[in-house]
Amino acid sequence: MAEPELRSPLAVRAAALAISGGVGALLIRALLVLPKDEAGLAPLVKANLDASGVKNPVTAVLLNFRGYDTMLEIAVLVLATIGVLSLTIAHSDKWPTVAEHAAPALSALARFLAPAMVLVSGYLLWAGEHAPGGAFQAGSVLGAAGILLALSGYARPAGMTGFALRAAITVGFIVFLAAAIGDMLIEGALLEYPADHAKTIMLAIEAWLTVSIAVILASLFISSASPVEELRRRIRGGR
Amino acid sequence: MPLSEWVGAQLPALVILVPLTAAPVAFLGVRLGRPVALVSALMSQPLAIALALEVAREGVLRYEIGGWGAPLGIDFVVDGLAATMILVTSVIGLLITVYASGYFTDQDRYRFFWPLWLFLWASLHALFLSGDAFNLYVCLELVSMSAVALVALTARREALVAAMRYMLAAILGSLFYLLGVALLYAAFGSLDMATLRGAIRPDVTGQAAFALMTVGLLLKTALFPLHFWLPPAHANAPSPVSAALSALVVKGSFYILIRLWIDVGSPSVAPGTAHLLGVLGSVAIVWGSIQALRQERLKMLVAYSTVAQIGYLFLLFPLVRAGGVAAADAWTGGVFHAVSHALAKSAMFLAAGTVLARLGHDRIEGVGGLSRRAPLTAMAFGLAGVTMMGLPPSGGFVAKWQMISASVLSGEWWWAVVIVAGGLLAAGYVFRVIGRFLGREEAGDREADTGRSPRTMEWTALALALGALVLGVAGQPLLDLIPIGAPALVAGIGVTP
Amino acid sequence: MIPLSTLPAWTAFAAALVPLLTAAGCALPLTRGSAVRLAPLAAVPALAAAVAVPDGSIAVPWLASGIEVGLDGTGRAFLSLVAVVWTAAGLYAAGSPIVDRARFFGLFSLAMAGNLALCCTTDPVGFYIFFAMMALSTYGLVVHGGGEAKRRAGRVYIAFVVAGEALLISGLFVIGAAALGVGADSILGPISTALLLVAFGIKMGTVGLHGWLPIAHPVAPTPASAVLSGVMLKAGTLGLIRFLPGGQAETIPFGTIVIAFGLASAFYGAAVGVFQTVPKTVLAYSSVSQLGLITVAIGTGLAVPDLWPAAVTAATVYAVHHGLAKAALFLGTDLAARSTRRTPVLVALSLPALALAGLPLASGAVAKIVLKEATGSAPGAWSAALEALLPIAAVGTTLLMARFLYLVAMGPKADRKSVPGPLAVGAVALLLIGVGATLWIWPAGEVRYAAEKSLQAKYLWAAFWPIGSGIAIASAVWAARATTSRFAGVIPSADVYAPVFAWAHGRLEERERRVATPLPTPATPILAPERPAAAEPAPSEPSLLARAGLLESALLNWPTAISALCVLAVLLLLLAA
Amino acid sequence: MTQADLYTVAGGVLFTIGLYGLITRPHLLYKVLALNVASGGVFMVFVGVARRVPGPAPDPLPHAMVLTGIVVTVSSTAYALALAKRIFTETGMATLDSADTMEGGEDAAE
Amino acid sequence: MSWHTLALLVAACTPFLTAVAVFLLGEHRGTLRTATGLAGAAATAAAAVACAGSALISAPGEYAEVGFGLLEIGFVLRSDPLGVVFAVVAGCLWLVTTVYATGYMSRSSDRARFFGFFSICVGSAIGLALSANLLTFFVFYETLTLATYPLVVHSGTPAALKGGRTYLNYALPAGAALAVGVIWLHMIAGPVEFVAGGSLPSSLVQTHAGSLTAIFALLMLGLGVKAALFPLHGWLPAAMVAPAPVSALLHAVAVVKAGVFGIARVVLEVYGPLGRDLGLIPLLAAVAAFTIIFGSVRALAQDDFKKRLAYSTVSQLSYIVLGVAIGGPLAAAAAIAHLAHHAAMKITMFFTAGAVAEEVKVYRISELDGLGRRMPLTMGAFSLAAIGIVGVPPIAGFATKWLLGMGSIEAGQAWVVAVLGLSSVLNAAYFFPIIGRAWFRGPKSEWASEHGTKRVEGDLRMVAPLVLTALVGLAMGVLAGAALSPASWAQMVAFLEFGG
Repeated sequence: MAEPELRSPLAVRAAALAISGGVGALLIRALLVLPKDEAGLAPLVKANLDASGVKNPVTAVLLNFRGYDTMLEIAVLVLATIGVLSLTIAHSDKWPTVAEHAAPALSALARFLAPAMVLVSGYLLWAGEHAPGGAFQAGSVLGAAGILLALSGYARPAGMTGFALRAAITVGFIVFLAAAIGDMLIEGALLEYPADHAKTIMLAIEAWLTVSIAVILASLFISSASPVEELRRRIRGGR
Repeated sequence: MPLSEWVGAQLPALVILVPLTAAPVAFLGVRLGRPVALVSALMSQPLAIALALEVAREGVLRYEIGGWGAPLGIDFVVDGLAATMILVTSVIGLLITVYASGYFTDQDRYRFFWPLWLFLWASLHALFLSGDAFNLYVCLELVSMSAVALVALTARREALVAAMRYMLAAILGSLFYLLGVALLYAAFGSLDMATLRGAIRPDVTGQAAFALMTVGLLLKTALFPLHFWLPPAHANAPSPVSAALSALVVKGSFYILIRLWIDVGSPSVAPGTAHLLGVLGSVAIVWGSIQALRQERLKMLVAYSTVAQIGYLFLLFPLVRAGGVAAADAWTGGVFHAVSHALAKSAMFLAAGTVLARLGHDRIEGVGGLSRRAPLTAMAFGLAGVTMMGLPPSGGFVAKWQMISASVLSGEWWWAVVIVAGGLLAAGYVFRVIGRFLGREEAGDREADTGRSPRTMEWTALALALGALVLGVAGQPLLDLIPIGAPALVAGIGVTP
Repeated sequence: MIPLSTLPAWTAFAAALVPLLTAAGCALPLTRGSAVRLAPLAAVPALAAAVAVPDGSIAVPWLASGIEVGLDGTGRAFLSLVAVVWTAAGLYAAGSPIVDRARFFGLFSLAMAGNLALCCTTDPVGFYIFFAMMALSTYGLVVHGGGEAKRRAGRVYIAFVVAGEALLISGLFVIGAAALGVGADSILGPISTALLLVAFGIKMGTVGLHGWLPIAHPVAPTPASAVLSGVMLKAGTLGLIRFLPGGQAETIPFGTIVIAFGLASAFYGAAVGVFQTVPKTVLAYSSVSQLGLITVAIGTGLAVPDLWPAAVTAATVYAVHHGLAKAALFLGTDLAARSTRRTPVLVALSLPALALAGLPLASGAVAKIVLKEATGSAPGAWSAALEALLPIAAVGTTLLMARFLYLVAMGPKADRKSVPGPLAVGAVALLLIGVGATLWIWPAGEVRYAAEKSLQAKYLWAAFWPIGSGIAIASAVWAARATTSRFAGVIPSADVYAPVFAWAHGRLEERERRVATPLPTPATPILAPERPAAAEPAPSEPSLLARAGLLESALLNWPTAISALCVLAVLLLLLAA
Repeated sequence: MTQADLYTVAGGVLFTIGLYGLITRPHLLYKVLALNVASGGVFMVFVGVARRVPGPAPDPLPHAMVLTGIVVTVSSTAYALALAKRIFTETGMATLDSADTMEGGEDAAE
Repeated sequence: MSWHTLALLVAACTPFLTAVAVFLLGEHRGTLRTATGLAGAAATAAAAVACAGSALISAPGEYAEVGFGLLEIGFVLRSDPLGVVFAVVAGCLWLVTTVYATGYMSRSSDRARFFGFFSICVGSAIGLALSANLLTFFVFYETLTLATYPLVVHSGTPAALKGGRTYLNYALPAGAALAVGVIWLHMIAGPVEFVAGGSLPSSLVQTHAGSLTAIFALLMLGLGVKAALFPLHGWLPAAMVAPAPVSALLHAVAVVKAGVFGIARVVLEVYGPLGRDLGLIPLLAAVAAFTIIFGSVRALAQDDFKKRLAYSTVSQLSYIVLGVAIGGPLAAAAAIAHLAHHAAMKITMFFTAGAVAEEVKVYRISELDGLGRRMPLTMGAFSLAAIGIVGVPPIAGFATKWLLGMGSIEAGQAWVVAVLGLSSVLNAAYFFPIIGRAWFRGPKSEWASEHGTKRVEGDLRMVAPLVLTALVGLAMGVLAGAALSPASWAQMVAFLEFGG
């Protein structure tokens, strides 16, 4: 089997350098003359921060002022997951094996680390209200825990291809959507949180998003993975 | 609050939410995909019509998401253009949905089609309604992501590689766009298009922002010479997907482009660019048509036809610069072209899909005499071809009428020459196929025919083609809708060229 | 004495159209038998109308492009002549062994209707309609029976007819337009006159335009030849009388030319005719010659506008005389050929033959006097010239007739099976009576005056000496027949036209042969199969499309594509700056 | 040159590097990575933009946008990698030349 | 809705509805389909006649109209006296042709497709006849272009496809030229209505002389292809691969007449006196005159029956163009009358060609010998029509020629008379040999040995229509002067065009 060339011929590289360099030069030239005194929307965010229900301005923007962006962003994530699943398990209906055997040292480590990661994740979720953090960060850590368990052979996701998986993937998005629609019914506009319950609603959304993001990230990894043993064999055997 | 009034007030949100809610539901329930999609499609229809009527009655609508209002929050902006695009998307979407429900024989294997398709639909609606430059980026990503996933759905190797090509191009295009958004925000401090319209200045940053966003969107719109990803992707996708891609998806990025150029940035930003785009559009018309002429596969031919037809859209840019009536004509003509092309092109791809379903291949050589066996499909292809050629009675003709008017009025008659030549070239490739359809069956053609063409497939293609024709004689309501809320530049009154 | 009734003007026209009924009858299977039997008598109503319907005309605006029908003196004379000759020919045909009778009598009736009706119309459109109807249906009569010779003759005939019709309609446009009060242009008037002269000249066989006459007459079935020569040629005369702007000063320049052509025809016809070897060809040339004399009369009327009425009378009278006599001669030719006892026929035929030469007591003498009355006032030297030349023309006529009678007498022995019946004999007899009697009972004053005059000694002598001289010369030629017979046939039957016709026939027949090469018929032919053309040039190009394809695959190449993107980005950034 | 400029210029450079890699590297994995580098560049520009506001606190809006952008990039990267993997499984190669996309023809309707 | 507008709607819409019904009924429900086709054609013919009645009793400027807005111009139908001439001709002959085609196509495949597109073609012809403005006209004009294609290539053979391609190669660029001309004209003059006597304001001559000339050239280029003006005529002989009913109704009446009718509309009712002021008309007249002669000369050289007829059509169409271009009321009347006259005669001839091809498989003139005895009605009808075209009275062609000749003198263009004369001679030269062969020669072709010379006409459904049209052609000539005859009607129209 012919491996593809990893690099292009010199002429191509030279030409690519020239033209991408051209783009870069012009780009940098524009970046260097950015207006210095443009305050942007920061003052506006600051002025409305209290009304948003959270103290962290970034979270306020993400979940309240521009919550719609975030809702669509989650849609992208769900969508990518569906796409990946359509390329992987849709045609075989079962997960690939990540690790055939539980590696003793690794699974011990995983057993130790995983609860800690769950804890960290919970903290990140909570901290997002007033400091950097939030659902994505929390979900990433949680998802990493899942991947670790899979790589160590401790947990096998083989059975989880059905409704439970799909529900876990979409639950965050669905909650978000439900909140958005609920707001429409109650307050009259999409994602217009009732002033008193804004924080609660956002926290609820974030919590469910954390679950979904974790499951999504883990399944994105696992669904395309090759068995660890095979990789190991290939590395030993060289190319 | 009575329901009807509530619905009236929430229309912009509802047209997005219906498919957006349907998408995860279709994903959750394995067998729910098809019924949910059909229900969603049928609901989108009245909503889109109501929205268009609302715009026709009330003028431009703004909807403040989260109650914040731009520029802090994100607004939906529904003007004539947006309402038109929503209307077209919902009509074509409905027919594609019906078609797809007959097209995928192995519903289980292609069960992910439905959520992906509903996401695509929702994201198109979101894109057309968005009034925020960054939100448009997210919408673009949603559109691209779902489109790519749909292209790769069959997991045939050609489809996979085409999807990869498409994916890389789409991400790159989005990055260029996003870079432009960053500069825009840095320079003018807002992401809301209406606010930006007031703040825009033709300084270095502003112009660089426009240039970068334009490049990204050109790549996503596949304007010559950036069309490299389009023919393989559109031709190797399942046919309902091809139809959606060619009819709607490329229009999405084009839509942002004209919003940016004509709505936000007046042509005082980078005047030379307008002519460059016009020239590239002209080349696309000729080049795409020539390539279509030499294709051996039906879907490839149709895909190259898209490359050509996209070129027409870009003649809009130089033509609106003339101002006055010419600009108004160019604006409505360009948009009308997008609309009628959407209808006709989806009809063509759906017809090609029926051919594929029957014959198991789409080699033009092998479709001899198909008009005997699948007359509705041949008819659909032919009628759609009328719009491609820009002949009356078809929406394509009305669009060309407006664009030629604009070019004559503005004194830049050479665009008219291109438009006319493009129509003739289109006739070349359309009749190449029709001639085969009407011609003799080669030995074995009949045997290869499985005869499988459900009525849902044949009639939906025909309905779309007929829709494109109806636009040609009864398109006036749409012609009246399109300019509502159009920028003063093209409103046609009181502006001197 | 005339009119005998107060019938409206259109009745004559309606009567003239009666043969259309028999024509239609011959076409329809059910009525075919009776129509064939009735066709010979179809002209009788018209004859009755000629006698009974008073002068006058009426517009029929709904018919064709609006026509006018009715009778005047001239029309009545021609209508009578036409009706009599057609009846005689019809009766003769009924008594002749003609093949395919339904078709023959159908076409015969159609031509008859045209010929009769054109006498009853007084406007250009009406005249043209029936003139064309007559001329075109006669084609069918000329070629009736089929065969190569007839086809060739028919071809010549139709070519002259078509050319004549085209010229005629062109001339008539001007007249029609003038009637509407438009285009009364000074230049168009003379052009129109010239066109009419040429168009009718073709019909009348004026020298130079006469090529079809000696070709078509001999091949046609005899009754058809009789009407052709007897009355159809006279349609040209009637046309000239009707549509030339007679009596107006503008015609003067045409006068002498027409007289000259008339005279030339008179002599040329005689001179060429005597060399012919077929009796009917001789008669055809005689017609050329005789109609030349009528042309002289017309020319005189043109040259001296005041004389126009007299010229018209002369032309009319002469036309009647010649029509009856010539028809009798044609029918007689056939009668003689079919008769087992030829002498009585020859004797009978010598009456019209000599009548043509101006024999006293017969129509010819009267006609010639009327003619002389008119030509006597010809302008300048023409008067004297005509005075001298007309008797010489009569000598020529006599010679021609002698030649004719000689050829008839020498003709091949008759076939017993086709002995003429009473109908045929009666038809000839009818015409002979006409030749003898018509001009004596002619009601018009001038004719009666001339008829009386013809019995004066001076005129008897003037009539006799050319005949006598002619007979003498003929006798001399006969006496020296050992020498002179070598000259028979040295001039071919179409004289100067012969090589032209031969060439044209050759070309056409050659083309026909080429075209008719049979080709295989394809399985589902819609069009005839293509003639095998030269092989298509083999496609030798890496075609433009293929080259476009190569370029496109370069564009689709990833590094190229992204580079193009970068270049575009650079361009846009630079354009923006 | 301020600190903000340093970020933005570095972002520009990263974007350029990504562009270069995208052109020159045939392997799909590299192409996806190149795009990741380029998006990193874009995010750097955002971060630089966020820093330019007067006062100690950066503008939260670009930060929020970067976060959204990251999620989007993660999504598309994940999908692109899955696609590349699948291409490799189907063709044994992971380049854009793995199949002739202009030919082919069957699709889901068989 | 008054009966005036109702008639207008029925006339324009019925063919399209018929087409839809025929397509839907499909290949296998033959009887019902035929009945539908006949009913549609009959309704259309009746409605067209009703439109004519409406035009007759309406005062000028108050003709019935129906339409809706489109592109600030409107999609408007109107029954004016000029338009109804063509509408009635197309509508009535469609009915006849439908009967004929039922016979002709009885053994053919793809009949639903055939009759469907046929109906669309007729509908387009009637629609463009009744169009009230240039936009509407153009819409129908192009519809006609497109709907004709499937009929030209109907048999699907390579030869048919080639013919179809040739057709498109001419028709589509022509459509493009027409489109540009129409749009450009609208830019200059606003919505262009058809108004008797011309709708362009004379002030335009001063301001836009150059543009108007260029537009006129574009319009003539566009219309000239269908009108088969030299050198744009090449498609017509090539299109003879189509089945006979198509050649008969479309390539002798509907399609080609659409071109000449358009020229008439443009010259008489758009440009009006401007055409003369700008010096455009004489050039058009010259081209038409040349085409008349050229077509005839080319016809002489054809042995293929239908191709000879096609070249004859090329020649005859230019009579109409010439009549329009002469620029006088009588000549214009001739042109308008010839729309109907030529239609009746030429359709007969194409019917004959088709009947002969179907019955005895004869496609060449050199194989026609003696056919008069075998198919006397058919060949009789043909002969009547042929001598009519030649201009022999009292058949319809003569009525045209007479008006045209006088009209040319009236307009001071007497040179046209020479063209007419020469053309008549040439017409005779290519038609008379056909008559001569059919009636005055003995049979020599294969059919004679197969069937003998026994009289066996073809299918009655084919013979009856062609006899009928031949008689109509005769009647049009014999009764040309009668009220409501095409010639009289045409004079009435011309009277309106030239304001008395």
